[in-house]
Amino acid sequence: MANSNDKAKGNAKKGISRRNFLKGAAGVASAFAVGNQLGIGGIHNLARAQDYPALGNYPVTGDVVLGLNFPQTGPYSDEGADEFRAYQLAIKHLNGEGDGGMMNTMQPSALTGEGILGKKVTFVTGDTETNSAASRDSARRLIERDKAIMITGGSSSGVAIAVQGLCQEAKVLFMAALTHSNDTTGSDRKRYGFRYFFNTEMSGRALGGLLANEYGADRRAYHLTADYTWGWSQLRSMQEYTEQEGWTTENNILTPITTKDFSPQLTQVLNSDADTLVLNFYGQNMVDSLTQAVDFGMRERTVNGKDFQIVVPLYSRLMASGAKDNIEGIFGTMNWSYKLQDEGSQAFTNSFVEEYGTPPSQAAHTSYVQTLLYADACERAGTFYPPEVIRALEDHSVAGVGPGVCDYRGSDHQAFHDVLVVKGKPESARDDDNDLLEIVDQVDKSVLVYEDGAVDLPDRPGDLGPYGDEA
Amino acid sequence: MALLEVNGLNKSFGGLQAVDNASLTVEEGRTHAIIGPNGAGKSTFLNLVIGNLEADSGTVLFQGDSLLGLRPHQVNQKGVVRVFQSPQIYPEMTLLENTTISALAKRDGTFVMNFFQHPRRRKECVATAEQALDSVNLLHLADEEAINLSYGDKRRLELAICLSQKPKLLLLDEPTAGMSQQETQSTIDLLKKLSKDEDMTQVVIEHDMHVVFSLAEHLTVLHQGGVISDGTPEEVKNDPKVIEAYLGGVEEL
Amino acid sequence: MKFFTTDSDAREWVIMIVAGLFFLSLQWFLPLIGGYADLAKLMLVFAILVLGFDLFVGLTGYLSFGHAIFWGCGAYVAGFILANLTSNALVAILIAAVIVTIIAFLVGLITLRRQGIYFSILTLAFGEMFFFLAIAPLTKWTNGDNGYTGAEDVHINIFGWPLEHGNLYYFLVFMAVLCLFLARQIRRSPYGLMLRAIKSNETRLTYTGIDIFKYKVMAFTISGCFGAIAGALFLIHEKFVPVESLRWTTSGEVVIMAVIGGVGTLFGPMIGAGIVLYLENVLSGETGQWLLILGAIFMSFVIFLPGGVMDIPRRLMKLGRGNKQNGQSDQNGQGS
Amino acid sequence: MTLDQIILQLLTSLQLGAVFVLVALGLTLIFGTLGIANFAHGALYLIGAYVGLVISNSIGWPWALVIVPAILFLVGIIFDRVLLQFFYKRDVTDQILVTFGLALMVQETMRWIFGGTTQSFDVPRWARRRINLGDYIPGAESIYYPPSRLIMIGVAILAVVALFALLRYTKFGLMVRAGMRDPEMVRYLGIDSTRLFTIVVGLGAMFAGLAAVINGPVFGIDPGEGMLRLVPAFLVVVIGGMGSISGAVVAGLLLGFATTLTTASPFPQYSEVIVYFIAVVVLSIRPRGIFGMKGVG
Repeated sequence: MANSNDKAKGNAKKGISRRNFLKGAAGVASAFAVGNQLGIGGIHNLARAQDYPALGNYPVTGDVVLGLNFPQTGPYSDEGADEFRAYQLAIKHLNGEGDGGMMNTMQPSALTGEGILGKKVTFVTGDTETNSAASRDSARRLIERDKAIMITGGSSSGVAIAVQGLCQEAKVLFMAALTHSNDTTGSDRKRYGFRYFFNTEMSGRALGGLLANEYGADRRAYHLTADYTWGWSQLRSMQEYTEQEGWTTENNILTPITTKDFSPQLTQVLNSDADTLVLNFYGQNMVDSLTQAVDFGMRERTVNGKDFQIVVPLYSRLMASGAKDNIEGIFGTMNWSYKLQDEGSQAFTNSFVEEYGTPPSQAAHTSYVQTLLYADACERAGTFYPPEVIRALEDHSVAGVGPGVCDYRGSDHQAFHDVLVVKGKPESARDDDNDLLEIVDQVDKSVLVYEDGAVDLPDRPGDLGPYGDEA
Repeated sequence: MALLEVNGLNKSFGGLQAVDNASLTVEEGRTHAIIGPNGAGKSTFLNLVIGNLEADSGTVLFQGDSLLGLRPHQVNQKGVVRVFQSPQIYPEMTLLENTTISALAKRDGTFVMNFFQHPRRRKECVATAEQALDSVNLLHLADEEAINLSYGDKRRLELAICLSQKPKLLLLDEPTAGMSQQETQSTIDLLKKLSKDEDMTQVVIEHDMHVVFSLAEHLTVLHQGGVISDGTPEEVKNDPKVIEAYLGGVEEL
Repeated sequence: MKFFTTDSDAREWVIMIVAGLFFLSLQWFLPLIGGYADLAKLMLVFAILVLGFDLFVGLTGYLSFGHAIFWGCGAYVAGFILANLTSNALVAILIAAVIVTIIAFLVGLITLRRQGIYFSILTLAFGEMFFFLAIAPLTKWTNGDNGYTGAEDVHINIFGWPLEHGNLYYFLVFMAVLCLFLARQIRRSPYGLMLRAIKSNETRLTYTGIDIFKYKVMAFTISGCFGAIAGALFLIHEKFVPVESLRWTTSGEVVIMAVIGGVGTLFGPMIGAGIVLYLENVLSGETGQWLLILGAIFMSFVIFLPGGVMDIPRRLMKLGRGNKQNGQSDQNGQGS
Repeated sequence: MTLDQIILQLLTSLQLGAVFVLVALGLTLIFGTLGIANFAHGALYLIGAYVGLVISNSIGWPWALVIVPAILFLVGIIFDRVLLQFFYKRDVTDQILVTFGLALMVQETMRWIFGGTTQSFDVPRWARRRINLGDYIPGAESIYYPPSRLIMIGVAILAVVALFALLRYTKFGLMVRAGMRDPEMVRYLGIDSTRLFTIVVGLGAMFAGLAAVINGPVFGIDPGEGMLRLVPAFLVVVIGGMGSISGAVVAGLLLGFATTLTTASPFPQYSEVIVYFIAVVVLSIRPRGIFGMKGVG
């Protein structure tokens, strides 16, 4: 573990020093190139016979710069570090180094292993600090100063939505990494934003039936919900899909996301007739609430003759490891796991383990896939011109990046693919530090697809906005 | 005519009766000294008059209006201006600014939102401020920062700050404390001059008997919060109660 | 104080022109040192906020830890106006200023009853109250943790003149100069003189017949108005309001900016805003420890150079002249 | 409501109050004696928590409970000698700024060393064993309550009692109380005020460390925790009346109960706001706080 960390740090340093070099060069170049947009770069592009006008950071002169905007400090910095590993791996593979990973399994694929459209891929990094203001500032810097043609990363919906809006305005593509809120491809969807990760609606659909099977159809659920849009939508879908199976909702408590001590909320649960607790929390909120719920003896509780149960709609490795052995036997959903046996997942996992000595998280997987999908779209479009790349991504289906086929829906930019229902492993049954969850079910895509617009906030229907090349 | 009339003033802190049924009358144009040993209640008395402390009972009339219940800035606006024992000036500002503030306060009242007029253009206020500086012989330093002044000059500056308000009644808390012999004498001369030229009423609280007898036309002696003697300097000097209170302290004079 | 003695409008105009040119040059200057043009816009917006902060804190000496309230509320209100009422930026700024000024007045009425430490803590508490209101109970309007995105698609303009890119930059320069002009006018007015007197010696001023409470509340309110204008401009620039705008971190950032620039100098804090934002946006790309570096810089200023950046020329001159400065009321730091 | 439910509500309120009070104790002690609003109190808490983390995860949490307050006492003394003493006579604003700056630096240093993610304490098995209070309380049936939280309440009570005893029955306490009432008096009494102040800062830091070790097993620790704890602690101190120990206790309990009741109300999302709301209301009515003495500030 320590070993791999060092390795990652070494890589990070390499990345930064390269960027410093780039920056110096860019600084000099821009000093001379002010007002010279149609100079050398323009001629170069004319030579390539592409007649698209300049838009955002198009045309690309020199190397292709990807803007990696992930949390380097703050509570999600571990997830950010894993994303960063995946991005570096993806860029390596795109440039034809390493074993190629998923580039060998992706179907169809226009990737060549010679960068993107024959240009070498490089990157610059920014720190989101898991703070929407900071993430916008750093994205702006990646776009304006470092001329990134695409921005990717993030580990929360707040950041994704904030950066996505900025990217729409700047006409630079945003390939979101970890964001689970419906809003990212719902009310706040953007033409320039794409999400591979699943969302609360899909979590609800995946969990509902299974919970009824496992725990029976006559449960009384008490919900604790993070009081922001992600929490609300998670609550809504959990309520809808468990009630569909016959559960009743005892009560719900909205909890400010700044809460650390959940004892007042848990006291309410203990003082109620509920026999199931649903924790609609993300990140540290989930770790705290679950740990404290277990401390309050909820696992040993019986209500009306039923064993008390806890459900965590969304799992991530960070959350699972933070909550330690308290996750034992608790159901939740995940977008992907390194234990998946399909060809694409295996190719990626092997190549990641080879590089870093530790299996990738779902955050790493999403980051990797998003980078490859963007590169592939550019190749298929034959240009970096953003509107064309967007059109290439919209309604595109691809296999071999995970289980089954993944469809990028054109009308809301949400990717649909199989997702997983997982269960926390007891400490004794774990193989190693990363082996926290076992896959219970791989839920088929067909169950998860919802009607476009069904998850938008009632008073705020989503609108993708313009491509940017409209007359 | 009586400018300030205090009647039956009381103030206690916990069990301690700091001011005990004190009364005095200050005639217009006169220099009136309040003396008494340490802890006699002089400062408390002053604080009650000026509105810094709330009296338990009694009346304080200034030109026939009650001062009790008014806050310090309101008392000041009536024309009762206090000079502190340790000099209260605006150290980071120039001398002229120091005195101009008072002149403006006198002219504009407790609160004015005047954003767009350079103070310099308030010519009459600046004139008053300069005049006040001149009267304490500090005009030549008008553009200096007050923090750079000597202790004696700081006290004189404070006096100038008060004078630029054209006070009706000047309350001086030990105006010469901490001063050199020479500075003390010039302050005495200055106060005398103000009293004579401007016919300014002054109430002086003082320890230094030399100062008291140089300045005062009327004396009130406080002891344990109460007035034990009141009259001209000569009368007070010979009052046995005073001698007793000071344990012979006066005789040394 | 030079300003007192040299009552020259011409000099004010020269300063305004120089400041304006300086602000204008940021867009060319910043890219040369690793920044980018849009960073200049952010600097101008923050400069106005910190200017407002300094107008209160620098003049009265009361340390406010709640200026995020005005900034955040200004941004939210401007957002609501632009999303629902009009796309005219001036109207949004005006309404935001009016509403936030009222908020500032009410907050001032309560917090300014106490002095020193109490005031700082009370403003901190008020700020956190607004933050926690925005992040949970008022999520319906503020969009909580996701940040306010309602005005994203609005084509903001001033009577049809689109307020984007270059136009926005020139408008921000204009606003920054205007605010600086107003702030300097206020400082050298009789009113400003009273505020400086509050900082210098509250007791004396009280016994000079001034109701200092009213002056303080008024100054706080004006300061809030500046903050609201800055907040509204932030929204116009970003078309987004992060909920952290209301948090103490923002208030703390403002304090740091002002201290580094030089509290009480009005122009200094504007420079301080630029310095901090430069570190935050450029240094953060180089090292994850940029906040530690910022903290160290801030501490050094507090301990060794309380006059801030604006005090450096004076200190250098003092060094140059040896210790001969006694009696010279050289006030490069405090006065200009 | 059944007896079980009422007891659980009470315990939860008490425990929330205990967290508020423990952090506020050191703050109000330093304020009362030195007149300094120590914005670095959260930083002291942070140092205590991380030292506690290292000790808990190597030799065990009970050791941390003993060692951390001792270490923090030393940290407090160093903090006072190296930095704070030079600001005794400085302007209030400077005191706030320098402690605020220190808070920022400590927070970032901790982030540098330990990373930004939340770290959890290893807690001994007995502290995690779930116990049924129903077995001990007559009339109650089953109240499962985490021992770690019982310890919070217990330690908070002990700390308050100990501090009261120290202030009331020792010579040192007499001097501190004299200093709280009137800083001038200390000088008149011929007490070496510098040494007194240094020890008080050490004590304040000690309480911060104690709070951190007690909170650690339940909340874990991340670099943002310091400031997160500081702001409500300040509220407790000002609501109670600056420098008043009993005020802090009353205010802490008030906020604890308010939070619990709000969570049980139809408006649970106000559970964090309520604390600030109470502060504003109390201070609007009584600017000096509940137990505030006239003449202080």
